[in-house]
Amino acid sequence: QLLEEQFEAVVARHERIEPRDWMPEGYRRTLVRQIAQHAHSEIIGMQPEGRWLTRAPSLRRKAVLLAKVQDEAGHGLYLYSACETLGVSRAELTEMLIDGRQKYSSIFNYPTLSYADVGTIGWLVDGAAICNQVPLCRTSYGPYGRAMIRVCKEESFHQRQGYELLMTMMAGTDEQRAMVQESVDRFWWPALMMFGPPDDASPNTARSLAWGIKRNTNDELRQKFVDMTVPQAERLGVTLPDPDLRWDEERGAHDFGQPDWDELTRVISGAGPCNAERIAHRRRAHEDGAWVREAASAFARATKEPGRD
Amino acid sequence: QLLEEQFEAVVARHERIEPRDWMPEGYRRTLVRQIAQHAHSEIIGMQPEGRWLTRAPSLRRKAVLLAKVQDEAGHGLYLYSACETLGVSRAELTEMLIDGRQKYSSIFNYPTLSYADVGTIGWLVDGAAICNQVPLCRTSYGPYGRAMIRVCKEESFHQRQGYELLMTMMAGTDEQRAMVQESVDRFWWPALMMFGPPDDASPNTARSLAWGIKRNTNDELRQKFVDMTVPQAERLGVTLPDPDLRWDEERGAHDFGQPDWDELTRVISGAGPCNAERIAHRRRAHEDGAWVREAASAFARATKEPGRD
Amino acid sequence: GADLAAYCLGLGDDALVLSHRLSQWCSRAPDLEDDIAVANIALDLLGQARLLLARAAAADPAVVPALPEGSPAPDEDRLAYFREAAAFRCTRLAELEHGDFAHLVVRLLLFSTARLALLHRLAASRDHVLAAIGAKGATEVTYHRDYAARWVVTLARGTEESRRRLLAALEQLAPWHPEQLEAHPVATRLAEAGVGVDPAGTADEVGAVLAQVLDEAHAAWPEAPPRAGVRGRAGRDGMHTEALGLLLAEMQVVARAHPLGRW
Amino acid sequence: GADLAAYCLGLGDDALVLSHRLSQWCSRAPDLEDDIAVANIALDLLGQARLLLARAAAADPAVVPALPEGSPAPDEDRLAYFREAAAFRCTRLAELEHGDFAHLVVRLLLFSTARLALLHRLAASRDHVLAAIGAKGATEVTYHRDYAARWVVTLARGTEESRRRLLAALEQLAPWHPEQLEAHPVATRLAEAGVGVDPAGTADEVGAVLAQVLDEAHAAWPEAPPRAGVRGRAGRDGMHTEALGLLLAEMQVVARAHPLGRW
Repeated sequence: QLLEEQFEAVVARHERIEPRDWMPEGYRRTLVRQIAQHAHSEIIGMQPEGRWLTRAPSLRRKAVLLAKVQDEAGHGLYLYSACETLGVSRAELTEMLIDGRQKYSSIFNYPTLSYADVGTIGWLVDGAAICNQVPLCRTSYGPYGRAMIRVCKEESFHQRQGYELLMTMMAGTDEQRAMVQESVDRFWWPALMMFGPPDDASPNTARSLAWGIKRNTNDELRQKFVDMTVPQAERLGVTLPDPDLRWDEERGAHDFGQPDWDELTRVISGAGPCNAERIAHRRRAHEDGAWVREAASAFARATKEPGRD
Repeated sequence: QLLEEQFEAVVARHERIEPRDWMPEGYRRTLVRQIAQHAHSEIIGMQPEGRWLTRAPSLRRKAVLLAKVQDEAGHGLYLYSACETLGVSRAELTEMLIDGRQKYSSIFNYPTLSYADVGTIGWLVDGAAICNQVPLCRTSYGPYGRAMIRVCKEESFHQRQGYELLMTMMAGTDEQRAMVQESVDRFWWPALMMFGPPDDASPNTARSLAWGIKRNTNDELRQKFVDMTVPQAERLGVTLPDPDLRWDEERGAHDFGQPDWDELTRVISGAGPCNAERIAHRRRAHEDGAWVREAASAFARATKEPGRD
Repeated sequence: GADLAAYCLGLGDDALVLSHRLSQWCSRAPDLEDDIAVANIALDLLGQARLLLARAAAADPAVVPALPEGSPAPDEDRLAYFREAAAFRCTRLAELEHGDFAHLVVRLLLFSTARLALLHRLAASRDHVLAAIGAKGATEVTYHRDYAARWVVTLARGTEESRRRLLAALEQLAPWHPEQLEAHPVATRLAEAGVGVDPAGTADEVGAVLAQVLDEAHAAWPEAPPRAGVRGRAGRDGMHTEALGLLLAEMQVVARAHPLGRW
Repeated sequence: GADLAAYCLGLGDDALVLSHRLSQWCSRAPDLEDDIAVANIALDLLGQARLLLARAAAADPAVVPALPEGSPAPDEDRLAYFREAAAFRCTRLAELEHGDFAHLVVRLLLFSTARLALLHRLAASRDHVLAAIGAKGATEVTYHRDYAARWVVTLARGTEESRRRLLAALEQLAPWHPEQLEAHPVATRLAEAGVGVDPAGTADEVGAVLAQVLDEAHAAWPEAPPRAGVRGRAGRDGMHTEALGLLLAEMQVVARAHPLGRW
């Protein structure tokens, strides 16, 4: 009882809960689920862009993309570490990812079909991620919040790089401009879906807000993203594919159309364009690497016990 | 003794030995080795050209190449069947190929590096093969001779197709003409090596001639090939990369330089540019297919024994 | 013209792209007989693709990519080698990367069963070219389907390992099957005109054939929802998988390096 | 100029092509730490490639492929994306297709041991650009070599399976190693001028390092003859394996589709 009161007090003061502190079981479970999902998203998110590493059209872009995908692996690493402070190992989390018990962001179940997608993912997908994540730097769980600070810093760097790639392409040939527009057409709606279902269909939001795990509702964040993105699209010279998109003087915000929530449901439930391939890729890498990890453990054991080698 | 005399008499009359006939053990062994090597060459020979199936630059050429590589599989099939009449199964022969006990033509250990190679292989490699093989249609062992008749017919078709591809390319752009010349430069010497070492370094030739397995020596065939090819090269407009190549009025034949026999020795002994890759490819296909062949056998057994299914 | 061209591109690209995938098996099949059979099927499909691409070009020359003055490339090659992935109209089933031999035969079963039902009907098209393609193609694809069905049954009832692989391939590919049978505005309009076939109208027949094969294989159709597209768009709308771009990078490389080349 | 350009292309292409191969491992490594390490090595090599290709272009502009008027592609990209395979000067070791993780670390060990010996000497080049590339590169490649050596020892002494794979990779790759250390007229001439390094002069040092690693791995250098070239020509002469053409088909596809593009 006392413990629970202390916990509530820390949360209320917007201070951090640390791994050694007592926490309610539901809080821990919610955190594990959310941090794991976030970590998995970084790892699965290496694939759609990674597909273009071998086709990057300039050496500079190849280096930028390689560094970015490497950063994503790094983010996965911090976040798995944060999750391990809650008593779940990386190996367990990986198992839960590849057997489907844990999810990752639905956006990565869409295919990347042109090099412009590398830019669009940076601009829109990382942009949406940042909207989601900046408030999480103030999340109530210490290791998660600190990981997010580092992640967010790198994500905004990635976002700028993505936007800069699109800007460069828009200054190129007609084909390149068409490629950028086509890419934005494909990613706009999935990007909006990244904030999750509308608030009235999001049962866990209230609890997460109360615990200080989340700091804003899905719809608040989505609105913020749209308001932030519209002027960027104008500067870029692309059209966002939403006929209902307009500035609402009264609200001081943009009105916009609804994503296809049925499609989101299908994608989340596993029938998206790339779900099976993303998981299969991850599983194959994990299984193909098993003998290496075993060898490393065996070698570490052997060299620690000088008698055995 | 009587059997041996009968055998010699049949060979002397240039008639055929058939599977049911008695034959000397050395004759059988030599035949198995030669037919198997020939069959393996067809099968391994699918790889260098097969590499370009996915990059054939026109749909017509894609169809021609696919049909050709399919024919090679067919040739392998006849020849393995001919070999099976001598009491060695296809499975055993395949094992001997992939564990290196039996050889295949050294030419297929050279890489194919441009689409012109598809034409050059047809023109020079199939051309050399035909020189080798036409006399084999009259070989003393019946099943081998009959297989060769069919093989030779298709090979000359392939040779014409290869030559026609090169002719077409020579009528194309400068880049294409350079591609053809570069390809001929690479394949000329290896093609000459296809006839085997010079006669004075070919210890088995005499025995094979006596048995009627071979009908000509290596050097005779090589000379015939050069004489046949030089005017074709002229018509094509390419230069054969041999500064010593000239018409010898007196001999009524071309003089020509010597291939790099040390290179041939290295290639035959396994250190050629592609030996390990060719065998690894074949082994992988064989091993990857094991479960399928087992399933087919199991299913055949099960459906033959109605009680078991 | 535009509808007919789009329709022919769809059927032609299906054949072209699956033919290409099958040709990747060359020298890799479990036995020589299968190497030959698979190459044969690839050749048949390639032949169908060439006729259909030529028909598309004739129906609407605007679909044919322009090449530099003096290029001798025929229409079929311009369409095969000089279109971007997004201009291809194949269903996604045809373009998926290969897996093992079970994957090959299951895909071929799903593909050829749907295609056969379609070609049979196409033989009655008011367009004489399409009618001829339908009649000839149906004979070829009957053989493809029978080859695939025989192997599906054999693998399903062969060994434990082969059954496991066969069922895994079925599970993996079944969600891509419905796209083949989806109505599409282009096909619907051409069906009304008596020129094309609405694949949705073949669904019952296709389902019945597959049920019969699976029955003989002692297997059931997997309970898996169809794969979503992107905002409702899929292969016939030029919305493909990531695999197609890589396939085309390889397929088109020589042709594109020599737009004025003669082959 | 021509010699220096050819020499820089050789070292640059080695780095570019192996970097590309390593980037294909991205999201496929046995553990996240290795994913990060391998990407890092790929990035270092890509950086070296860019400097070396730029140096080649400066030394002899004639090696840079021409593009249509108005193309903004810098020299490094023209060289990377618009050369045919036969114009690449990398050794064949760098271009071979990947195998398993043992293959990755064995190739990296052979490659980085030879490259490190070379870069150390290059740091004393009379060409200031090459000297700087040598000095900076040596620091990077020391890390690459140590990473590879650590894994070679770990796998060799880890489990039976890992030892089997490590030895198989060693057997497979050892015949490609000598090509890295072969004297080549271009390098020999530049070495005499105090600009380049003759790789043949590094053979003893490279052999000693490898012997030390293999010793710690309880393994022996396989008895396998070096891979032949074609009529004496190998990678540095533009005579490559079949793998390079396929690698370039993928690597160059987007750049070549947009010769006037801005990226």
